[in-house]
Amino acid sequence: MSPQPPPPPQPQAANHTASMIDVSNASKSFGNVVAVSDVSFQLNAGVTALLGPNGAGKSTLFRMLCGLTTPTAGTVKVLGRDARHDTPVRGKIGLSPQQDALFDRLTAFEFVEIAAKTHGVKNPTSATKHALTLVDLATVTEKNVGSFSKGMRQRAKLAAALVNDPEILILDEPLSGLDPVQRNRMIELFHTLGSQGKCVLISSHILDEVARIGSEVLVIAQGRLAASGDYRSLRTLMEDQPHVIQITTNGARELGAALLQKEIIEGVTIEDGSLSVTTSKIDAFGRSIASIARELDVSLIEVTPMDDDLESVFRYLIERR
Amino acid sequence: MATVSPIRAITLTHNVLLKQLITKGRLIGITLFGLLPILLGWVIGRQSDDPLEAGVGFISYMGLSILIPVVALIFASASLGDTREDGTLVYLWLRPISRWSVTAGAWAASSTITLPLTVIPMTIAAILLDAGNTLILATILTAVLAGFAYCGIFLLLGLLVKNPVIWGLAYIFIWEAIVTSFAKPAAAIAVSGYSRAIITGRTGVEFERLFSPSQGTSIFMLIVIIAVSMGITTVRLSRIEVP
Amino acid sequence: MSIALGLRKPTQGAIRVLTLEPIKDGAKLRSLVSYGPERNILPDEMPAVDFVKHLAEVRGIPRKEAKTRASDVLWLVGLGEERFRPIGTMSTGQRQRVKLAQAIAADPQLVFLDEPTDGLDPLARDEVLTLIRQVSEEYGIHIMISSHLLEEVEQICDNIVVLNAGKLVVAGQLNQLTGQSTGIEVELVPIDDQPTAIDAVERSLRQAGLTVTREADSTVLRIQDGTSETPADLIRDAVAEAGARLHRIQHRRRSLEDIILDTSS
Amino acid sequence: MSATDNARILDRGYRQFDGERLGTRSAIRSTAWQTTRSIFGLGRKARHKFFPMAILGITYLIVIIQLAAVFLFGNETAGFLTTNSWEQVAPGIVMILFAALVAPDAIVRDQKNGMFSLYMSTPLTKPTYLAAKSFSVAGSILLITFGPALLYLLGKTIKGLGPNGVAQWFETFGRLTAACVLVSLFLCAFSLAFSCFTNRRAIASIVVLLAYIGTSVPSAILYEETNIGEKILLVNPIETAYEFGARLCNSPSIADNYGEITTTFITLGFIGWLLISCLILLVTYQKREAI
Repeated sequence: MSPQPPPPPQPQAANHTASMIDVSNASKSFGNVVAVSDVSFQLNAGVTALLGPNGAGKSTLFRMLCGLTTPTAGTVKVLGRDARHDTPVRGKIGLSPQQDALFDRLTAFEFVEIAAKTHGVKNPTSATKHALTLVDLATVTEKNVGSFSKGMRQRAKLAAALVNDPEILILDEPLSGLDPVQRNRMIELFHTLGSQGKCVLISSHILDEVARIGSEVLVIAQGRLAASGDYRSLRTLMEDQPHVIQITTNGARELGAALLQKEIIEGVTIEDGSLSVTTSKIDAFGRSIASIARELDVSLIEVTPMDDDLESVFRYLIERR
Repeated sequence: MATVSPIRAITLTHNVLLKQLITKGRLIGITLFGLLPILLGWVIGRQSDDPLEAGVGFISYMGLSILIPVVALIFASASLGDTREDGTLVYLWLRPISRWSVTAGAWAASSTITLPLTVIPMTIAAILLDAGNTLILATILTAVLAGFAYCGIFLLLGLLVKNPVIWGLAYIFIWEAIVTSFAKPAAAIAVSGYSRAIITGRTGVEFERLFSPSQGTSIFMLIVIIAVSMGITTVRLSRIEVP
Repeated sequence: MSIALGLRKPTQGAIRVLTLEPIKDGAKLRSLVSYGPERNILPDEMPAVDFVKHLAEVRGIPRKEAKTRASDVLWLVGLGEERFRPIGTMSTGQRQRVKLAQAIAADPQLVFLDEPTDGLDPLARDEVLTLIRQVSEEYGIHIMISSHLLEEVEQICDNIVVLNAGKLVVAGQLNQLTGQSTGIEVELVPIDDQPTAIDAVERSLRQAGLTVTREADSTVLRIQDGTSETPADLIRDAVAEAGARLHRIQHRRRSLEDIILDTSS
Repeated sequence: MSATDNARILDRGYRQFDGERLGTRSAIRSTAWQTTRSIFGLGRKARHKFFPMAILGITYLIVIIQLAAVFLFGNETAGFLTTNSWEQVAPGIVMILFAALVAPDAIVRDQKNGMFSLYMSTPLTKPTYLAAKSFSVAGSILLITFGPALLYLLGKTIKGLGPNGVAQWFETFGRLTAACVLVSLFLCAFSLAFSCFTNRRAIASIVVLLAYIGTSVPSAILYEETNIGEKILLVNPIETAYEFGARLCNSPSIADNYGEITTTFITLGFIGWLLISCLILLVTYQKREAI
């Protein structure tokens, strides 16, 4: 089941001023445990996904961005300023933290409203209503947040992060605990926010969703930045990983032999009628597969690239280390 | 981008933290705890021949040195301490509001809940002692001042250590109760020393004590203690590792 | 799950688990069934092997047998070397394996796992999912998992029950409910030397009588199924004709997500 | 001679268990043993062992020193070994302190580390779970009540100061055992009941002690100050139970004001508090979600 392709990546806002998020050589260690070491990247408007195994330093990086903790080396700038000491810029950041704790004795409305008021939002009540409808909590505004399920708490956190219409949105696993319908709605929401010129940074473990959210990724492993950019171009950069393609056809043997003979592919395995080929010349393969099949009068029922998806890119980046 | 005015920030922090502090368990427990001084006040009132002297002694030992500090400890150490422990501090910290208004809001919330739960039972006890109005007024004044001061100290304690209740109890029952009775400089920073000085000053009942400042200095020192502990809390808040 | 375990009485209707009535003979049922709790909360200071042995004993396995089974099961879930370590020192992935180990130590006929991959990163999740699949296939233990992730369910489950706000949406065998082809997707790659290749392919497919849809300047052509019996050859010839670079031909199968989105809208 | 004919590859895979499954009884035994291990910190870091072990150690140390004194320096120092046996059970305050440490460790930890919902998914039910926990807690308390008394009894018997005649000896021994078991069960129920309101161990111990102070101080004051009469003393659970033990061993009352209360009222007070504790425990756990 391949995800329907994500929208084309936002054109990088070509403003010369400092990018919305600017991290240069940031490191963070707790005692002698290095959580983040020498990470540098710049982000502008649009949606970017931050990926990495557990304990790779994602949450620490997020906390540094919001100024919740200071980097031991390097600098972290949000909208050109340091969120830890610059009071006004904290009004432009919307954070949905990873931990599950909320003000349990407040109702959903009160919880989001307090976020609106402490952000100095003009009319907090309507902003709160709007935020709660965005996250599909309009029907339970008067219920105590403490009695909410994991998914509802997650949406309450999102509403609180959105209520002040921030320019920077930092969401730590925002979709965990949500059901498929809500997840789709949230993904659309992130798209619109990204296209409205906000800088949205999302961490997630569910790669199928990340691929739908956007194709811009930052991959962190053992505290270091492993890769950044569009994950499809990352895949093409990995020449040392040949592409694996599965072909369902009625002439597996003939097609395999022809492709081998024409040196388009390096390896082939045939399993009950379906052909699995490995090739590092993906361009040549793409151009010639149809014509070769036509010559042999062999029909191509399905041609499926097996390791082009985000999960394979992620696996190659993490496991290769 | 609007930054929120300090007064508004203080009231908002106060409202949120107050709601979080009021739990059924704490309320029932502490109101029951408050009945004890009332019962003892009534007993002493009936029994003792010089109620004023016995009353001042009882109010300063039972009320000012046990009831108020313990209740203040439970609420003030939890107001910011709990938000750091469970991770909700970020919802007050990552806001365009100044740090000191968060401290002031937390201090106000702790006082709003601590004072009624301590001053009221102590005033009733003072009345039951029927040793005249001076004692009742003195009790109210000192209880309120002591309440504010203890809330300040334990608010700071909540952000300094991992389990503030244990350290707070050590402060109340070891530092204030024992150490101050033989080390003069220790008494200089113990709230109970000043609150005792104020109540004895106002009621004219004298206790032979190591350290007896005048009423004026005592009130001034309590205010200094409040200001200093809120100042350190604010610095601590801006330097803290927010979960 | 708590109703199936006999921990909560259904307000109406009846339930049978392994032919037993959960409320009436709860104790007997719960010695044949076991449970992996949702959140990752486990006794941190307890060594993993003691934790698994103790729960096996409580589920009715004699002491000596429980001791050997605990070690065997921890080896099987890949925690052989770490089995003496306290659970608190383990990663989220390892803790999920310990939960799985305690669930199968008492040789249950049925295991309930509540969100077994919650909080795991993609690699750890795949390992746990393959482990769960292995447990049900090779060890002959029926497993019921609850999950929000449809891709995960489609990856390892045979049957599904979909609930929405407490009501049943759909239930049945996965391969019957999903998999019907709902059209073919042809993805091409833009190439400089043949800029018009993709349009050419689209045109020739339309001429061949296939209904083709394509979003604005997208490189994916969606072809409705069932119009003609050999769309594959038409596609192949169109692509070869235009000299376009083929990336993917895939039958769009009706996925679990399509079912849920259809039924809930 | 082919070496391969005795070569075999053994299947190390998963083994079914087709032996006979033990019932709830073995589940209770295993849970009780596991709880006792955790109470005395076996299999856990040393700092968990400190408090319960300290109190046990001190109590037994005092007993051994006294007995050694009697054996070394002859009978004159045996004055304290009075004929009746209830006197030598550890004083009430030590017992409630020990119970306030042991009970929270047994049930409060299960709430925080997920074990409670795991236990509920086994053949154990809420009542059998609480029974298993009570066996462990009562057993530990028995260590501190029955142990010292038994040592004293043996010491007296060897020195010839014990009850004369085998029949009397067994009667004293029987009464002592019954009293210690009942008082330990009482303490177990009381401390468990007051430690199931919170999921933090330190707070639970404080609540148990406050429950003791909250009942004993007012009842003592009201007895002194007003003329309600001696029955108000029954409001104090620990001294009532302690007095009940004394009455069972028909040894002198623990204090003269308790002496004024008739045995029937003492028994009623004992049973009343026992029922209250069990009620609190069962109702709180009944409301608790299993998963």
